[in-house]
Amino acid sequence: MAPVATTFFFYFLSALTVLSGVLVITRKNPVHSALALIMSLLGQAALYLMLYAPFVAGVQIILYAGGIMVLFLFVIMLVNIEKSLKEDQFNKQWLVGMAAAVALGALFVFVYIKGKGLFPDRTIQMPEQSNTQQVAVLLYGNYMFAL
Amino acid sequence: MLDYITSYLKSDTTPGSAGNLFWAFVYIVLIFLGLSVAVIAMNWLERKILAHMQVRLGPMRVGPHGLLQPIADALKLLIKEDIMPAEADPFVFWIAPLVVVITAFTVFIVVPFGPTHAVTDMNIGVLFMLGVSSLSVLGVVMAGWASNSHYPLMGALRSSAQMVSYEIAMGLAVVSAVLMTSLNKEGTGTLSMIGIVQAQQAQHVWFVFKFFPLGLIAFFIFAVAMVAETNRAPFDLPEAESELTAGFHTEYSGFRWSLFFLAEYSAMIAVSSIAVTLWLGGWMRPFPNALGGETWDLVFSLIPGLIFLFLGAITFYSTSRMPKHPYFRVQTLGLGGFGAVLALIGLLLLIPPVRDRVQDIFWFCAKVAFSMYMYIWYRGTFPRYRFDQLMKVGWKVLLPMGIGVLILTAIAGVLF
Amino acid sequence: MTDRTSHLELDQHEKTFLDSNELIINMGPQHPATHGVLRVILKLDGEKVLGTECVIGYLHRGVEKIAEHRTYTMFNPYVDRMDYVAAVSNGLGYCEAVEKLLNVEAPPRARYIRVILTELNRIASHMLWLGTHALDIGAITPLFYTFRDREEILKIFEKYCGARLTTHAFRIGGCVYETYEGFEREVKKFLDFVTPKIDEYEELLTTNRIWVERTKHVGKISARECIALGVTGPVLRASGVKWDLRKAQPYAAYADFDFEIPVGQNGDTYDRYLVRMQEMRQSLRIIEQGIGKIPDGPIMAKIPKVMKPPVGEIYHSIEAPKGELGYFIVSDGSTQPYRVRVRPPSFVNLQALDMMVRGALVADVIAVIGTLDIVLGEVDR
Amino acid sequence: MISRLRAQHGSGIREAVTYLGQKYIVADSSLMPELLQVLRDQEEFDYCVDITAVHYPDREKQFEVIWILYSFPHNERIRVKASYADGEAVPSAVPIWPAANWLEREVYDMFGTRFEGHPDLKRILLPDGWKGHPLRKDYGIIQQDQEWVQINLGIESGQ
Repeated sequence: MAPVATTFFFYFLSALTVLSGVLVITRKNPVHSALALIMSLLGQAALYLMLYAPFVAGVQIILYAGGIMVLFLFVIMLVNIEKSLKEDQFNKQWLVGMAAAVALGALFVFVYIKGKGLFPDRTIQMPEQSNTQQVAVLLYGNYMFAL
Repeated sequence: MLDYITSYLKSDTTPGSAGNLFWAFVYIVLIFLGLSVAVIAMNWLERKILAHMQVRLGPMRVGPHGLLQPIADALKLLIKEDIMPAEADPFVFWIAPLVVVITAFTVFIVVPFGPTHAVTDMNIGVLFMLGVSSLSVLGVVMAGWASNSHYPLMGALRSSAQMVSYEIAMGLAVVSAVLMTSLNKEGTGTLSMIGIVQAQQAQHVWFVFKFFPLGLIAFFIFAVAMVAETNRAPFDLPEAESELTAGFHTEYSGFRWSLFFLAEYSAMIAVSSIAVTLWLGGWMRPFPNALGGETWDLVFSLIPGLIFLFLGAITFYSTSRMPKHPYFRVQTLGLGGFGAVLALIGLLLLIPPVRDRVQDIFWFCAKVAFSMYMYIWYRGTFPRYRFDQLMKVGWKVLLPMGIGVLILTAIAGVLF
Repeated sequence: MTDRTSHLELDQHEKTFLDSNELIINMGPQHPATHGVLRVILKLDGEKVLGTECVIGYLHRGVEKIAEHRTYTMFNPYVDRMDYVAAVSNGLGYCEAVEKLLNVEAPPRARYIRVILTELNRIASHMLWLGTHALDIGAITPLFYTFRDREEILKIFEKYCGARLTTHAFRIGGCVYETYEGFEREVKKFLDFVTPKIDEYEELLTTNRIWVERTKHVGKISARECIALGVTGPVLRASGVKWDLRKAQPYAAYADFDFEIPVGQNGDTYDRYLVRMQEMRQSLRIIEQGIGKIPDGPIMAKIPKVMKPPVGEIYHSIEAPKGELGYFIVSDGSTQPYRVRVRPPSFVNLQALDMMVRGALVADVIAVIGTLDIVLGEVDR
Repeated sequence: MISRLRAQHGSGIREAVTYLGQKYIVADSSLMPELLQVLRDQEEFDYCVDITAVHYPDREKQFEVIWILYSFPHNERIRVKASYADGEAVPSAVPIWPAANWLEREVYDMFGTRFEGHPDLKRILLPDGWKGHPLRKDYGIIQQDQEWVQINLGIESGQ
């Protein structure tokens, strides 16, 4: 199926993913953070779908959103929420963390600017074969040993 | 514009795959309405069938034979006071039923009611269904936690543990069915829901009978796991009424509760559709091989219409047996009208173009209905498992069985 | 509340971030599986029960105090309200106790009628127990079957004395109602009707794998523990003690009847289920024997219009469906009893709950409450 | 049996009577926990059927506490009675028969007799904050109601 309103959905999903990511670290209530993380993971899954990688998207949903995050929530819900609400949101290492984040951001910006030259054709080719089958061929053919 | 609309009708693929957004939208609306009607009908049918299993009549007051009971219930739920516990987490409490309902409904976009009757045909169809339905556990956990109360929390813990455990057995059973699709010349299987049914068509066998008894065992594993996955009796521990009052939705009332109800039944229909698609030949009519040929095709294509006509006739018969007192006039008219609707649908299904287009859907729904009947039957027969026993069944019985079946299927696939 | 849970030794130390192992939950008084208004405070570790505390008395009506202000005859209907699912047994116990105190004996015909009605009531009580117990364990269908069949018994009661539940069927000194026209025929019809029905229940449950797994080795109690805790009735018999007051100290006309005492071996929930099912069959046997040979004669002994028992006291107990139901009556020679003490089987049996569920799971608590067959009206009085 | 007990406890056993075919012993209250222990261990009264009390406001020792015992080996019942004054502690039978736990609690609830050595003596049938002990003969039934109505509803009770 040909994608519809690609640009809009791309920006919408990206914004969703990033905003949820921000919510993960700013919410005081760990359950809310976990839910935001799930939202972020689902946004990523949708982005994979837009990249014609439905298998990766499906695995993302099953493994991360459906499996791992459920266990996360499971544990978080059993801890004493009131206690965590009273604790400080950020610890003393926030300066170091901030520095790392800025460095990483700078790297992204650098790659984005430089990358324009490195990847001249920025549109993705529609795969001839079903993407899922290609994944299977690669996994169980060429890289069987590594598996 | 007209061309755009009619282009799908001529194509032999789903509207989603054909890129026909209009029809995709029409299907989404149809599925949404159809599901709501199905859930309402299931509500009535479950109460009626269960009642007759238990030597009682079930709802009889609202409408003839209680036909309007589910509608009355729905109205009652809508106008009920919406209670939120004071200590609840409002946002999570609010969003939990939505998560459950949305996931339960989303899976239906890949359910193939016929070779062309699905919203879209994803090449990861089964994976998508399993993935999305596994998200519904999130809603359950959120509901249980947000209620900030002991019983719901225990219900949520039970249900998430249960769903996570049974998903594995379920996945293994699904994989063994998917493995069977790859037994063709090219050796390429498919995860697409439509592709799986077409593979059964090509191999001239429902997968439940393939490599007898391997297919049957895989189907059995799936059938048990799907009951557990939807938290129904005898695996209804999360909402075990006698233990946890109502489990994760104890604190919910009115409309929010009805969303859980809607989601539960949609999820039942969804997993039943997976089972039907994977093992019971999807939209294929029974006996395509033994009773093949044009004559039999015609006979089987007439069955849907005849069944509806028969149901209409039964309804007319009970209409004629209604008491003649004026007090019952509205009820008699209503029952007669219901019979007329059934008969009309029956006649409509006998018209050749409609017949050809719709009989796939009928057979699919009939198989799903059979599965739903089994759900009710279990509920009328079995006591409830205890939690440790439930886990034992999941991990010590179904999981090894699933692995065994998977390996044996692979071996059988290579040998035969 | 703090007082109530004190003996459960709750953790008093401050809770840490990851410390929420012990959970206190309230089961009841409004809970679908506590058979009325029983409140059980459970101390849980996950799903495991670490301890329980029963809070009862929500249905307390002061029956014993009421008795002190009523004449012997006037108090008779009150006893029906204690164990309301086995009202006939309650009445029998009270009437016989007062008769003993008056030193009179009911005529043989009355005693036979008493036996038949009491055994019918035992079946009704066991049926209600089976239905609700199965419902607690998750099987909803037996409930409707048992209630349908219990209805036939209630119809017989209704025809005999006009009431279905709180029958007040017997009077001090005998029975006040003669059996109605066709009583024997109808009871016989009921016997033929109900025997296959009991087979039907057993078919649904006895070999049902889930039922067996849910009940086997659940809520075990040994014979020694039963005796120490004063537990009587089917619970005691399921632990292997062949003790039934109908045989041990026969009352009414039980000495004339031939029946067996079913016993279990393991004292678990499954054995109690089997014992009760067997008891229903034995009751059918008793009724069958009794219905053929109800002697002719008066149904009321000669007792004074105004009952003034001599000064003294009496303890009389019968085998109610739930266990030993005893009445301790002290007379001061007036028309009103000086003190009536009821020894309720449910009350004493419920004491064993804590011992039976320690270390079990929450679901087992439900099963054990069901298998103890308590009626809160009797526990609280 | 009685003679054996008499030999052991002498005049502590005041009466040993059979009335209407039922045996009972009236014992001195000082004998109490030991006599019960002996009855269980030596005479095999292994089942404590009931513990109850009767209030005689005219007597010097107002409360007569009654233990109803049964012996499974001998199929025999016996009642043991002892009198206690108001406020005097009754020795608890819980160490002898665990069944006594709730029964003693009920006697305490209804009569206000304290049981010494009981692990958890508190009201059982009545609410924790209840005033008085209803099965005492001098307990005013109506006054409790009137008080409740006055406090909670602010009107005069109709009773």
